[in-house]
Amino acid sequence: MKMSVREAINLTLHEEMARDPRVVIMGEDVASGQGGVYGVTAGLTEKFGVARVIDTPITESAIVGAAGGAALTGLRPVAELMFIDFLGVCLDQLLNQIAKFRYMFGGQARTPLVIRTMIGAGEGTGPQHSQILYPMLAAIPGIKVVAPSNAADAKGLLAEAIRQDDPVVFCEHKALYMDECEVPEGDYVIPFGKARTVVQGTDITLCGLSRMAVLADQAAAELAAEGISAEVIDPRTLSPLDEESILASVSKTGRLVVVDESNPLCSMASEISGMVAEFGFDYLDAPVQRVTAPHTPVPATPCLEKDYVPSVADIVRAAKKALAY
Amino acid sequence: MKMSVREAINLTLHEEMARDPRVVIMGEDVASGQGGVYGVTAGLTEKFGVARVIDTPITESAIVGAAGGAALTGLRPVAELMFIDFLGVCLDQLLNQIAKFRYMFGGQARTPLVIRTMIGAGEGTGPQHSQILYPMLAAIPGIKVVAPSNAADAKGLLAEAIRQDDPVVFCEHKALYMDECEVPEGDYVIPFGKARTVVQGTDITLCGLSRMAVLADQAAAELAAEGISAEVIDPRTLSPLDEESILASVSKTGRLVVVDESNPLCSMASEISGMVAEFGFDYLDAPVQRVTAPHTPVPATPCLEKDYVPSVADIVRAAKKALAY
Amino acid sequence: MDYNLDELTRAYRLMKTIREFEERIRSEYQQGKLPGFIHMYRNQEAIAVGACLDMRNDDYIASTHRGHGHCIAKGCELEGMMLELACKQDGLCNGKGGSMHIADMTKGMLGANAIVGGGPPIAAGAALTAKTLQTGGVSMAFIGDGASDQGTVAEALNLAVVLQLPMIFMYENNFYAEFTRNPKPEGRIAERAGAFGMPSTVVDGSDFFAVHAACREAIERGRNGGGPTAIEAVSARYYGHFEGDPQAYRDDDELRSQREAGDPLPHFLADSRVAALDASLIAEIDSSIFAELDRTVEFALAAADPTPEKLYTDVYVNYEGRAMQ
Amino acid sequence: MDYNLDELTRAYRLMKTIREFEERIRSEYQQGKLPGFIHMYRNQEAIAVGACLDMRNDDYIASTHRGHGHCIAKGCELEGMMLELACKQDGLCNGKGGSMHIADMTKGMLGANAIVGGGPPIAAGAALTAKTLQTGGVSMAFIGDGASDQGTVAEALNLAVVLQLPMIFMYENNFYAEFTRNPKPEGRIAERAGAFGMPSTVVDGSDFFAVHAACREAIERGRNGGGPTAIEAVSARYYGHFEGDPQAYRDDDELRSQREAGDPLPHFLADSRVAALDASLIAEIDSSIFAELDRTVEFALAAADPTPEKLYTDVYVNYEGRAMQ
Ligand SMILES: Cc1ncc(C[n+]2csc(CCOP(=O)(O)OP(=O)(O)O)c2C)c(N)n1
Ligand SMILES: Cc1ncc(C[n+]2csc(CCOP(=O)(O)OP(=O)(O)O)c2C)c(N)n1
Ligand SMILES: [Mg+2]
Ligand SMILES: [Mg+2]
Repeated sequence: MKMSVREAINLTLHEEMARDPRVVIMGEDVASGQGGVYGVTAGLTEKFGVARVIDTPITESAIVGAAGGAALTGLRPVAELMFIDFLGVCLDQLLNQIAKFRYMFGGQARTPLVIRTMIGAGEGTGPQHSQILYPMLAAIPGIKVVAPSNAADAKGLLAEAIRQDDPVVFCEHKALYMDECEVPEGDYVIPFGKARTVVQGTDITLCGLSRMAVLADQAAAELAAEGISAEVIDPRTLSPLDEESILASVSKTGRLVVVDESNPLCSMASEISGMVAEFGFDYLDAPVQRVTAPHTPVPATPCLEKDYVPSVADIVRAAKKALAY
Repeated sequence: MKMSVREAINLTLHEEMARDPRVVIMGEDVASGQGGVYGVTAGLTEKFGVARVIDTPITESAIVGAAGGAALTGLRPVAELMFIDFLGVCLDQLLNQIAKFRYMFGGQARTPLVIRTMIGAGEGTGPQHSQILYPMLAAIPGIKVVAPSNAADAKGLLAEAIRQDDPVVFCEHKALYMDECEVPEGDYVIPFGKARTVVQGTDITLCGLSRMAVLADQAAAELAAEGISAEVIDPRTLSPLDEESILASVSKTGRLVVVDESNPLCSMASEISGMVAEFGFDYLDAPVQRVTAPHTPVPATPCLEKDYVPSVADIVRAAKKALAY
Repeated sequence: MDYNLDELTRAYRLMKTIREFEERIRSEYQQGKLPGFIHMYRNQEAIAVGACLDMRNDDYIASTHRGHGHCIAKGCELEGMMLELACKQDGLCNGKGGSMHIADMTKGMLGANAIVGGGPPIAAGAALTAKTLQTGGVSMAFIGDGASDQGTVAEALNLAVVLQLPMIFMYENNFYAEFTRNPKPEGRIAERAGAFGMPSTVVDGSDFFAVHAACREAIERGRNGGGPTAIEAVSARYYGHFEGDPQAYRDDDELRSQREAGDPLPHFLADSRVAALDASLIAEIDSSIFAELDRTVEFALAAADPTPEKLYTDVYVNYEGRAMQ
Repeated sequence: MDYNLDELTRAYRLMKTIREFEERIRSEYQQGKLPGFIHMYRNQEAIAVGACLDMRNDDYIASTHRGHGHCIAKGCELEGMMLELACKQDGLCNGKGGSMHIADMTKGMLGANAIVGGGPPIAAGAALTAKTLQTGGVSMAFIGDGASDQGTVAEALNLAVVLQLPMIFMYENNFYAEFTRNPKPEGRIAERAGAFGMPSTVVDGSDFFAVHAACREAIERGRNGGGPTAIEAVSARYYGHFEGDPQAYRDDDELRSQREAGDPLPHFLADSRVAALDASLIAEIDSSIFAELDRTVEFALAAADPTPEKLYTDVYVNYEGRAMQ
């Protein structure tokens, strides 16, 4: 069935809540509002009631921390952190509590918890509502990070995230919510740590994260028009990362462009670049190109914001640079 | 004069407070206590009074945020975040406020602010008091990150940090506090973005961050005993990073080991590795080796903690691997 | 309290300016001429104006996402504001802040804030500057009813009490946080703040005179070393959370009666103290406001966008590394 | 309230066990036989025991850095605790948590916490589990006077009120936060919590009966759907902040009188209700405690360390990537 990312997430929440009574939803405006600013949780209260779809105050530490405590004691919460930018006000509960429960308690704990959160620029909402920030989370041992780029992956990965016994941060790019594609019906689960090959190719690998996988796909089409065969890889989960698929692709193409909307330093682009430089050194015929946002905040003005976000043209340019090497 | 890192920091705080009446110190136990758990701020209250050496409640968001607000309006605060692990409870004020003031206010603001904080493992204090976490900060546009590895650098870099008009996080590795070396007397300022070449060498470059520069130095000595000439680079400031010096060294040696006590993913080790793989591709005769802590929390038990922290032996092993390539 | 003609004129002019500024940008926004999110302040005008009327340029305010009224009350020029809302180069923040991050350092306006609860720690820092440099200045944080729950607010309350800061916690209870009615009874917010150990009071936020009297007392207390004060001003939100929110969650009767009861302008004009403001004077003020708005809107919409290189400026005062080149 | 012999015996045994457990580990620590930081609970024993005496295994507690007393009161076995404090393989947390992160899921002990204020949101989540699954369980957060300022605590208070959670905020006011005397007057903490909209009370924390009566009421309120309660128990700290802190900042007279007045054991034994506990029974209990401590200390110190591969286990339930291999 064709549906949008927003619809796929909403559907999956319905299915997983129906499947397991321990799944609860919590967050700001998720229930009595209109299912959040983008309506992603719409209809859940009507179906499952306010005991399982819980409106919280605007206190992200309490939301995330309580979700952690609930997960530790038998629920399977899906908590919403409205924008990932709000990580700043609740990081401790993820970094020092939830991520570490299992390890520091010597394996006693399971923390089956999903934090759904919106990422990304493109809506003119400025420096505090447009960040990516998943590198901070991918860096944390004990956390898993997922970033689907289309509706089908959103469904399969969210179902897997909710059924996992580890804490997962599920990053929804807000500029993708309305993107539609065919989504498998019924029970559909995508295992973590398995990249998707969006396009097969032989000349260069384009590895795009989250929405950047969509742009990499467009860039591959442009390159194809010029006779260049680009392979496009969407890792889908950032931690765990499917290093094998990326390395296998680079072993074939010899060239890599990593496309990441986040700021450049200590990013997933750096991580993937460093990883390939270490484990795929012999495959490389040219330096890995990192295409990222610049080392600046996200400007509010749309005229600068469009330059801030990596573009198809940036990807094509980086690919050609690698190919010309 | 020979002094320890702790003494050098204490001395610099005295000097900078005497030099500029707008410099104030704030934090938990900095004043009426004994100058903090490690005595780093000892004696300041007696000298400068409680109006400029300010004990705060245990509320890191308020400490960091108030330091930010004070910096924005005319003071030059040096705030203490006791352990960098507590970043979790105050990240927003750094990430979304302080780091972005200047940019999002269109260049109107200056935020001359230093956050002093302790990093690192080795004291048996377990998962929530032993982290490195500077990659999260180095990733943030608008923040500078400094990590001295000895008393002389601590003095020169702290003086520079306090005199800068940008927000700086100053990372003090607690296992270095008692390390002594010669420290220049009088006004001594080290510019940011200038690495220090600890040892010159020709066969391989060892780039060590914070305390890992000390271990890299020791590894170089071990390698020298085997006839291997290792160059040791201590970047000293992580953002800005002196990429030129690292690249220049690799252009000479053709091989690089990056040593970083942080967890591996999206780390400074990844950043430097990715950077060299991109801009120093032609120099490299072997894959860049990253020596980091594993992707695990810091265990409390000293017997595992010692394996957690990269060791001299780990560095030597990585160097030999690169050399054998 | 007695009011002279100048005070009454200023109060009326400011409230009316806020009202018409907002109606005007609302209409421009609906026509798609302004980017991002905007949040209307209608029916809370008496709060901003009552709060700021006695303030000087070296008094500070930290605002919220709903900040236009605070800006105008604190003396920001309409032209700079309009340019900023249109995200133009010569806006108060060069278009990089937009509505949610608008700031004016020359007026002591330390920024709107898209992080709920982000402002109070910053305002506490500005109060610390005033106290330390003995300027006699005060600092005020505006805080929504929803924001009042945020941990940062509690921390700032406590810090202000402990350090006896010249600070005012100006709560704006408009009954809603986004789409969710705040469950707290009226007065609970003031009671909470009071329990931290500061004088606190509840006022009718649609009554300029009530707000102003409470703020005058609080500001004087602050200037005279008497420490912080909390004021809960109650006035229902008129429009939706942001422009475009149809408020389906609010029932028509509630809305109609709250809108009428909460309008500060008739409330003000009906007060016997305002007799001195005669109809012709009001007409004159009104027409000058409309003329100014016409001028600034036209000017702002025609003004230049930031040039592309501005994406990279003002991240730091200076940065000694490649990431900023 | 009436007490039967079993209750009195349990109360005495637990308080005495905490006292002697701590004296014993203190002496082992001073001999260098235990790693890390440890924080002594002496003179607060009546709080933990009064708080937990009526609790079941499906009631939860979230503890603090000063958590040994809470563990014992909640029913953790001394052997597992002692092994954990010695950081051994068979400790409650396999030695990975140590004193500051000790936890026992089977007993509803959700962890000591080295992040001040880290526990209350987690405890709120456990209360949410109890409420959602209708177990009749309650959840309690222990909170120091210093921790009471932390924003997370305010957020948890508010969440507990809004969701009417079966939760108890058990404040332990021992007058000090590290080396700094808490400036809050006695009772301020309870007043604050009360102002969030829950019943709150102040009790003498050295009086088991006072603490227990307040907690029994609070627990029953929670079990019966009556929502949260706050209790401020006051009892001065006996030893330094952590073992090794000489408390130079506390004057001898203050210390002597507080130590004597705050000892809960004579306080308990002098109560007429305790007459039933005769001297021989007490002697029997005491000697069994000493015997158990001798046994567990000997056992723990001789026990096996975690084997090296344990560094890498229990970060996740399962992880599908190289980072964990
Ligand atoms: C930390 C954080 N959490 C959530 C949001 C999303 N958000 C923006 S405004 C708002 C409601 C704020 O309500 P209130 O404080 O009452 O202010 P009002 O909008 O009524 O003026 C929310 C939840 C945010 N911007 N920041
Ligand atoms: C977030 C955070 N800030 C600071 C510290 C350092 N610290 C550890 S214990 C402590 C004092 C806590 O005082 P209180 O809550 O009164 O508990 P007590 O030690 O008296 O039991 C401090 C500041 C910490 N561990 N976590
Ligand atoms: Mg509101
Ligand atoms: Mg205390």
